[in-house]
Amino acid sequence: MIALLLRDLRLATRAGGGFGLSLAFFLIVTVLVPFGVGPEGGTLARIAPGILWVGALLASLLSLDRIFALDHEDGSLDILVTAPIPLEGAVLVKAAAHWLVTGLPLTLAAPVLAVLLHLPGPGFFWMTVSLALGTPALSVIGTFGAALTVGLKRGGLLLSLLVLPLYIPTLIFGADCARRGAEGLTAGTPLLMLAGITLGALAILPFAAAAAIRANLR
Amino acid sequence: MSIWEYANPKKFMQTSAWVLPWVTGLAFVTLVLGLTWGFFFTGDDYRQGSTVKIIFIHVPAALMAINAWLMMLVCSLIWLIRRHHVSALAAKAAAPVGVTMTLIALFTGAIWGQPMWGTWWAWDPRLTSFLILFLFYLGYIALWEAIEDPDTAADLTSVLCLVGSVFALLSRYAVNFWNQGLHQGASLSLAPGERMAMTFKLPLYVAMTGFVLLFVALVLIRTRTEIRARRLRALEARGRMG
Amino acid sequence: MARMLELTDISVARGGVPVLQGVTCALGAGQALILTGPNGVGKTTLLRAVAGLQPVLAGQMTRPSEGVAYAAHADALKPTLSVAENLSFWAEIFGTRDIAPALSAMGLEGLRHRAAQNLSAGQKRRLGLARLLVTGRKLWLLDEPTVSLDAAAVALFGAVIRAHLTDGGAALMASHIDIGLSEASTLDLSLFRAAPGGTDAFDEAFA
Amino acid sequence: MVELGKYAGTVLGAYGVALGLILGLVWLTLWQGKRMRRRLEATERELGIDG
Repeated sequence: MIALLLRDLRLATRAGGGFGLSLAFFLIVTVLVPFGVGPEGGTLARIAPGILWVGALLASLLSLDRIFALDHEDGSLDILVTAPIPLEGAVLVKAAAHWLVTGLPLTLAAPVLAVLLHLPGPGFFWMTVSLALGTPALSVIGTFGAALTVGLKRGGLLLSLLVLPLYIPTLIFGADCARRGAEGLTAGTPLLMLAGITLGALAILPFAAAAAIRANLR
Repeated sequence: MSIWEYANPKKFMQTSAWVLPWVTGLAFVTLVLGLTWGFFFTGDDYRQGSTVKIIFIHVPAALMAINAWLMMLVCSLIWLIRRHHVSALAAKAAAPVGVTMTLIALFTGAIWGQPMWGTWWAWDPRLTSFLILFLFYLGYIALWEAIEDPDTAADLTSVLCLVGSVFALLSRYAVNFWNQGLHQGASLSLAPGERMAMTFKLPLYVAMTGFVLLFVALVLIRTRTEIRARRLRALEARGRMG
Repeated sequence: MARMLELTDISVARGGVPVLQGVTCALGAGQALILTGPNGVGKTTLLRAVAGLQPVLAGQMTRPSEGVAYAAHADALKPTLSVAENLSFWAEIFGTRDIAPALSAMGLEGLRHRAAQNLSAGQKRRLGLARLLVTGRKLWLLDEPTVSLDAAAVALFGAVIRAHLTDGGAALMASHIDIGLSEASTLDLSLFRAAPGGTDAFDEAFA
Repeated sequence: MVELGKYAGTVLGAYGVALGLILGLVWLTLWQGKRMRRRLEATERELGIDG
């Protein structure tokens, strides 16, 4: 299983692996917002947590259809399914690889970009914490969506339509936690809910994704 | 559980053939009765004036939107466990009806709230959760359309329905939490039977029954169409191979 | 002679429509069987069913559990990874540690560090076969193994299969062209084409 | 006729939208049903199978 993780990380960091893709997208989205909303610090500060969260969410959505599509095209997926490793475990590893390639860099980049949006002081800590807890859920939910649409011709668009509604709870609690942190309020409850959703997703979705892959390969 | 076990579509077609006229007739009668009773013969609410009449459309549609998804959930489970093809087709048939009911609930809810909230759309937790339910319906229907092989489509949509239900519930709770944060939205208590005069409750129940019967009638018709489509596909495939 | 694979009265479907019916055959250790027949008769579908990627409509199938290695048209190779990286990944997945014997059997030691994208079709196919060796599994399922290969590569392929057979393995191959493996028995699947009237049980109830 | 007061527009609007959507759905369902039945019968006649 670790071999699968290492291989995926190696593939992502190799040329054309798309490692910096999501990060660059996140940067662009965050830079674009002030042009749309106006440079006035007050408004920016108020919407900064929301913008960063929506940006992170869209950035992780971007690289979802690559998770299984490449393996499906070159036949590796067929062999992985018939290999002695549990498919549910392989799916979890794929989600972890996606998180390491997109979720983690986003979490680390968010505070840096928050400066552009005048995020108030305490917000930096809570922003990072909420992203650190929320992005794994984005990855595993996204992996489930990718499993549903593996092998479909125009799967990319369908993938976002399927996955975005599933992202809503994580987005609400994540952004709320960051916003309360930024305003100095107690951000405990949304943080707990966010962590709960992530753990729940990590527990259930690999099984659903594995079932979807088996159905798709049939 | 042998994978090719099937609920007998022929039996379903026969039984639904004689049930259908009765259900559609009853649906028509109860709907007309409920709506006219509610529209013409109930007084105005002292606070909301005549807008309270919208309750006879909004509440039944909202309930039907949720029940339709629950019905699809049950059908998906039956498909995943017992491989009854008819239940998978029934789930596919129920989705468009459910999405229409959600749209009705959204429009009538927004219009109803307009005089009080002053805007055509307020992010009231209840209305927003119907908007989210609408997105889930869209994803479900889109997934059915995206896959050719009917059995794979049934498998995938069933899995999506299961996972979607969990997240729809989560969203319902999250939206309540999220809205408290923004502004104290006027929570319009739509739950029927709450301190409502009998004159309102009776027509409401009739209207609700009407909507349920309408739902059943439409799903029966649409399932029969799906079964015929499946039969057509089988015959065409046989024609190609012959 | 160990009974490696036994199919009795198997029928398989593609896209919900049965394509093959009543397929019966057996494969012992050291034997090779080539499934022939025109394209679309259901060779790949049957192979995928034996590999466990697809359910069987009817009939019994006995095969060694954890003993089947499947190789489809695509060689499951990552172009940006080197030969050694590709092989060691699959070795790790299938639990064998050492890739050296597979490399030497396929004559790929020299290309150890070359990225898979820079290999010729023949070399890629040899890497695909090396992957099969690395799985350490006895029953090989090969889909059109010799397509787009030149004569030398086909000869090498034959030698590898013979080595695998003498080593007590078995091979079930699907091919619409001659593989040049004289001792392999063949099975023409067009004899088992599902009768046109025979829609699967579900559609049967419809039709 | 019942007296709707100043919210007449709102109430009629809501009922109008709702009934419009319901009628649209009913019409779509019936139309798809008829079309499918026609295509099925045509294919059945073609293949000479009784329905």
